[in-house]
Amino acid sequence: MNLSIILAIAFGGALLTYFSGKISKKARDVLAVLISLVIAVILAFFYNTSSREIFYTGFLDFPLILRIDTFSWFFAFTIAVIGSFSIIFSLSYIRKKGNTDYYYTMMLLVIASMIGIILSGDLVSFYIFWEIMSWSTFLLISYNRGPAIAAGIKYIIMSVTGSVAMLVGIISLYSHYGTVIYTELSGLLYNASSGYTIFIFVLFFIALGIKNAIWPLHVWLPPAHSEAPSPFSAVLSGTLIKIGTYGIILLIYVIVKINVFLNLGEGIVSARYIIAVTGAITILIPTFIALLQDDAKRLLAWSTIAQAGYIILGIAYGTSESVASGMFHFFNHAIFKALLFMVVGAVEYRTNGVRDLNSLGGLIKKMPVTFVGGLIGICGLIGVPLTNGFVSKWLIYKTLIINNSPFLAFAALLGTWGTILYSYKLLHNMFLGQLPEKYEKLERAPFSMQLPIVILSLAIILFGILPGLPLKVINSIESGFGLEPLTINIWGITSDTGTINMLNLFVAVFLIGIMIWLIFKGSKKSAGIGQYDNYAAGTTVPKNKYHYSVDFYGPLHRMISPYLRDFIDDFYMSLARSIKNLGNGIRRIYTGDVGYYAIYIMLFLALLIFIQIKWKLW
Amino acid sequence: MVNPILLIVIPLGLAFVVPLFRFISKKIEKFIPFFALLANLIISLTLFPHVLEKPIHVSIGGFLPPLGINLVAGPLGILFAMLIALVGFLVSIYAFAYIKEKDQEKYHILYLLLLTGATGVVLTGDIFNLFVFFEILCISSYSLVAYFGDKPGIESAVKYLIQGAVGSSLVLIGIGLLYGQFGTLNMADIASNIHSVHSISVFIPLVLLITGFGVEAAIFPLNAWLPDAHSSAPSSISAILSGIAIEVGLYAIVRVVFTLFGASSILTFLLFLGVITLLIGELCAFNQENIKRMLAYSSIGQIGLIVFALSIGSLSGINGGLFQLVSHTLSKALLFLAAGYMIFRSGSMNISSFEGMGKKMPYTSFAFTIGAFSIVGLPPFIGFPGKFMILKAALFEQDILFTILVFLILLATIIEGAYFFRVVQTIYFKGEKSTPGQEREIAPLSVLIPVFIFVGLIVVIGIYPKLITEILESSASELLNRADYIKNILP
Amino acid sequence: MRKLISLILLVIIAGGIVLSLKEIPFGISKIKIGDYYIKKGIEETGATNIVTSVVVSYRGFDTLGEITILFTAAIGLSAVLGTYRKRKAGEKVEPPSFIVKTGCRFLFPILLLVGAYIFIHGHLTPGGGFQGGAIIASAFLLMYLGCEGKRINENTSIVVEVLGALTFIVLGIIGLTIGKDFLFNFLPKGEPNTLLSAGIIPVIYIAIGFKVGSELAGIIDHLIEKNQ
Amino acid sequence: MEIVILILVFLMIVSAIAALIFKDLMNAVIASCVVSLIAAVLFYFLQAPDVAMAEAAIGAALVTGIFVIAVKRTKRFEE
Repeated sequence: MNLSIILAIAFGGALLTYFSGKISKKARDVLAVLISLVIAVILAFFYNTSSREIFYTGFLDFPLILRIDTFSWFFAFTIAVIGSFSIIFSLSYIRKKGNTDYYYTMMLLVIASMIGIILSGDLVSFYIFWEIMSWSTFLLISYNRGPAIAAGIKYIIMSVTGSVAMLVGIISLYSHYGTVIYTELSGLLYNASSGYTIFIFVLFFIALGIKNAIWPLHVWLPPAHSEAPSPFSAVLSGTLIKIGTYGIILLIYVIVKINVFLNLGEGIVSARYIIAVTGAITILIPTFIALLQDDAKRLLAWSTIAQAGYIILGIAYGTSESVASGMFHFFNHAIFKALLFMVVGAVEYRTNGVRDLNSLGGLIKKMPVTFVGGLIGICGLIGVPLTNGFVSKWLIYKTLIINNSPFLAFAALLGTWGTILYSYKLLHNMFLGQLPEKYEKLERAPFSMQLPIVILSLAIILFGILPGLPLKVINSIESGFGLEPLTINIWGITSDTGTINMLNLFVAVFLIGIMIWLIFKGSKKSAGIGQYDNYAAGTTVPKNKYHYSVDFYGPLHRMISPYLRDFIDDFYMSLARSIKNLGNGIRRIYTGDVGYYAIYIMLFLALLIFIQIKWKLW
Repeated sequence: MVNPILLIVIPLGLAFVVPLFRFISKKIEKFIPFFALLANLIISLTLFPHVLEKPIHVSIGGFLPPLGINLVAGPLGILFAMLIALVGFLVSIYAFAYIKEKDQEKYHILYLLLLTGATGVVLTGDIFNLFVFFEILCISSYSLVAYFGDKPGIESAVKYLIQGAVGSSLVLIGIGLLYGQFGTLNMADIASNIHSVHSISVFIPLVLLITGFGVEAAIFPLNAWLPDAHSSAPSSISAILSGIAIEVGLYAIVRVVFTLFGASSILTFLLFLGVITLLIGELCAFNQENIKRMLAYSSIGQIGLIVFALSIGSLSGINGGLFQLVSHTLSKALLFLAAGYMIFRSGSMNISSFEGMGKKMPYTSFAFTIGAFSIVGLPPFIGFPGKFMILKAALFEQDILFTILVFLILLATIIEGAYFFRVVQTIYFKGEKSTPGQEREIAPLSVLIPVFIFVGLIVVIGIYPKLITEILESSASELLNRADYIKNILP
Repeated sequence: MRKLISLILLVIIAGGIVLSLKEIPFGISKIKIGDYYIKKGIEETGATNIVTSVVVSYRGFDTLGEITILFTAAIGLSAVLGTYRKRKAGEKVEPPSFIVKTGCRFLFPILLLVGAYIFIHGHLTPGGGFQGGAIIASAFLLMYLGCEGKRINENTSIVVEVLGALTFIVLGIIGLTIGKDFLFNFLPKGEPNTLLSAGIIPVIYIAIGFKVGSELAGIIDHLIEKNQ
Repeated sequence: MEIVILILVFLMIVSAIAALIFKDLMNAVIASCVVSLIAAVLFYFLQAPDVAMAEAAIGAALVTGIFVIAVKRTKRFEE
């Protein structure tokens, strides 16, 4: 089967969806789901194959190439699956809003372009799909209007900034080596001066780092993720920013090659450490900013940045275990972050757009399935054993500790503590505690929302107990990169420095669970308290006067918040303002007085003549 | 084979005939530009394959050059002629519904004359003849800017006229000096006698011509007329001015610098000038609230980019510059046309008055968005290959200077993106979600057809740039191979 | 300050132009195309007035362009004035004095005649269509000054204008259709120094004379009759 | 002959400057008319009768006439 057929289906399907929406709404919904599923299914068939084809020769003199190998399959398949779940989730979510045709088209376009990026075999087609992804995302982020407009403009400006930097990098590579095809480029940088390699690195990292929201380039992400429609936030957080991750892996391990990368600089100032430390900072700062958020989606957005930090840290660290952890964490994060955004989206849907954690609460009885999804999601996010997040985090801690990087390890652990705090806040403030009166009539989430939530929750458990499934794929990717593969089995990893076997763990946890259950069963029953039982301090508080969720972690909040303002964001905003002022200043050249204009013309001419007579410059 | 002179004579003759139609029917006159430009489009398309093989030379009145005047229909000339005919043709369809003022007849005459002048400039092989056609172009655009007869229109037309007249007189002095020195007006003949521009007596005419044509080409600091003129002209004319007129000015400069003088030494200067023009244009557009002024400033920026690309002086640089020129012509014409109809509906040129247009005028808004994305240089639209080729040409110089200039260009691109995306957001996402009574008002067909042909071209060439790269390459080599140009005309 | 700057700039520019002019030999027949015209002009075109042979024949295409410029200017002026016509109420024009009136009436036909003479004899004597047309237009200017209330018929002037231009173009196209170049002088050249010589040159010049005359008169008409 | 031309050139420059200086625009128009007339004469002396004729007809007559109309319709005195 041809790779270009996938793209044809993806892009053609996006357009077709728009026009079918003009005919029948039902047909459009079915078509959108079908297309996204078909892409995922076709991609599944490409498992463990590798092929390469020229799909288009019309663009200037570049033959545009598509290729698939395990590396790109892994990313493409994850993206396609998360994408189709998001579309299923959208079915009821988006029904209340307008412009549904537009929404589905853009959603499919984003997915199509992401798959295009992953499948590209050369940098030019990579760039083309990258830009299509950028603008289609832009058009979707602002879909909700209001604050989403500022979010969209911030996103697209940063995105364009990144992509132009990358374009320079691509063309510079082309002008040096005469090719943009990965396979031909790979290893060519071996002979390049380290200055040039760093130049290329910086250019690409601006683009990839912006997309991946690495710490000083992250500012677009919190508003964009929180203001976008929730199913799209799932795509954004789960997959779109991972395109940046993909690009970084591609750059380091496919184009530059691992040995060149590891030799770039020495010790603390090596590229490897700089990127890893940036990753660590990206874990730390956003984690604690996430703690301060009162908006559920904004909290998740900051959490996304922090988790992306883990991935970068793992990838840049450059040992086979750390890379495996980075890629595995990418996979896990795609699952649980998409899940969490869907959970928040379901709540938002039923409460008519409430995302404020201070005013929600107690929804556990009203939306039980959603609650369970949220619980499993945060377990994965924290890295509780038996969830997939545990394995990837275990790998990264282990690597950092045995390789003598205490600071990085400390950052990673501290990040996890912060993660526990904010994810508990998220779950508690939405589902636990008292139920506000206005939500008493709340219904369960519709089936089309519950279905992806359930499937993704199961996936978290599945890959938590059987980590060998994705690790097998990751292993074959790593051997493709020239890294030493891990020894794995279906239950986990075995190595000299530490073995992880989920089967044992599973049994242990199971037994402990039974013991706890038995203890609870055997001991005296504690009193169950209803959701409205607000008896405290000797008196009953009126139902709506006191809400436990408000000002959660208040003291901590007041303690750390002064240090955690987003200074970077302020910096960018002042940059934008000064450009604006500069523009206004420059516009004063055009005074409106035609006399001056004539003088400009004369000045130009006289200057040229004067210079030539005086210095004979030309 | 068709004689390329028809490209000039047909629209010119028809322009003269238009006043006679008042004795027959007032309804016919608006179709005259349509047919004239259709004919031009067909002729230039039939000439196109011939020209790729060998440039066509036509002498007028039976006098061989350098005695008489000759036309040179090389790839570059036909490329421009095609572009002029195409854009002119589409805009003339747009004008069916757009121009409703009482003196329609005069609009159509002036419109035809403007395009005739532009075609003449790009086809002629005689420097004075070039000046004559340039004047036709300029004078008709002065009066078209003031066509609505409102105060800002008249004011900006007068400013345009003054600056244009200064420029034209400089050109005339330059031509006079050239004639005095070389005793001929034929470009090939002059070119064969100019050996270097180091001598001040050759340099002075060169800078006079660059400055003079630079006024029309809107190079900084000669471009002060442009924001006023482009914003107060009727939108169809803004499209032509932005899409054709300044490009023709640029053609004149390029022709003079490359073919006539072979002045590669001045290219470095033009390189910097281009980047400065680009930055100033984009910075001025950044915080602009008036949509047409914004588009006008953006045209300045684009011209700067084209000047930069052409001044790289390599084959791929000129190639990229010409591609960007085509892309700018199509995209900016589309933007002005789409914006024009939205202005017509909302009654204001303020960007904030476009709120909710995405619902009210879905097709026009869509077209505007495509144009904006194309100008910013996003794939798969025509702006992307253009920008790509320019960057490629600049970085292939492998020079630290070019790398720095490239970063400045990209900075300008980001600024450009910022303000265009802002407008796109305003169109689609700002304002009340949907207020009752907001009916969809779809623009008339005569507006939608040209707008969507532009959209189609932008997408098709954006996806398949090879459609035009062949003629661009031979145009670029025509510019660089000065000796061939001379040899072809003066065997 | 502004004046000073302008002055300095102009001095520099003028200096540059002077430097360039120094290289140009005046009065020496180094102008090679000019030499050729003088030597071969009469033979090739049949027009005794070399200037005319250059203007209408060698560089006839420029002339076509120039009348187009004039046409453009006239149309543009009328388009702008046509829409921007503010009526000033109560503006009174003083009636011309008797002397002016008589003088104008006396001069009007003479000027018409002179103009016509000049453009008809354009290929023989100095002058031609442009000059003749301008003189005719100044005759109309006198008419406006001297004879109150009289004005040219707009439609007539337009028809004359259009026909003049069309004659030029049609003559050009005839040259093209008989297999030669545009504006080819296809009529017999005749005996130099006679009225009926030089092929299409006098025809074109007469057409130009009419066109220029009516056009300039139209411009004057537009300017004067603003308050209609 | 030479002397005559020199005087004419001098007169021409004087009237050109006068045209710039005059505050009464009608006078300035007349002065510029004089410039054109002298130019026409000079062209004639330089053996360019065609140009002389054009200059006389257009520069001296028509342009002056149009300027007079323009001045009458706007303000007569420069501020």
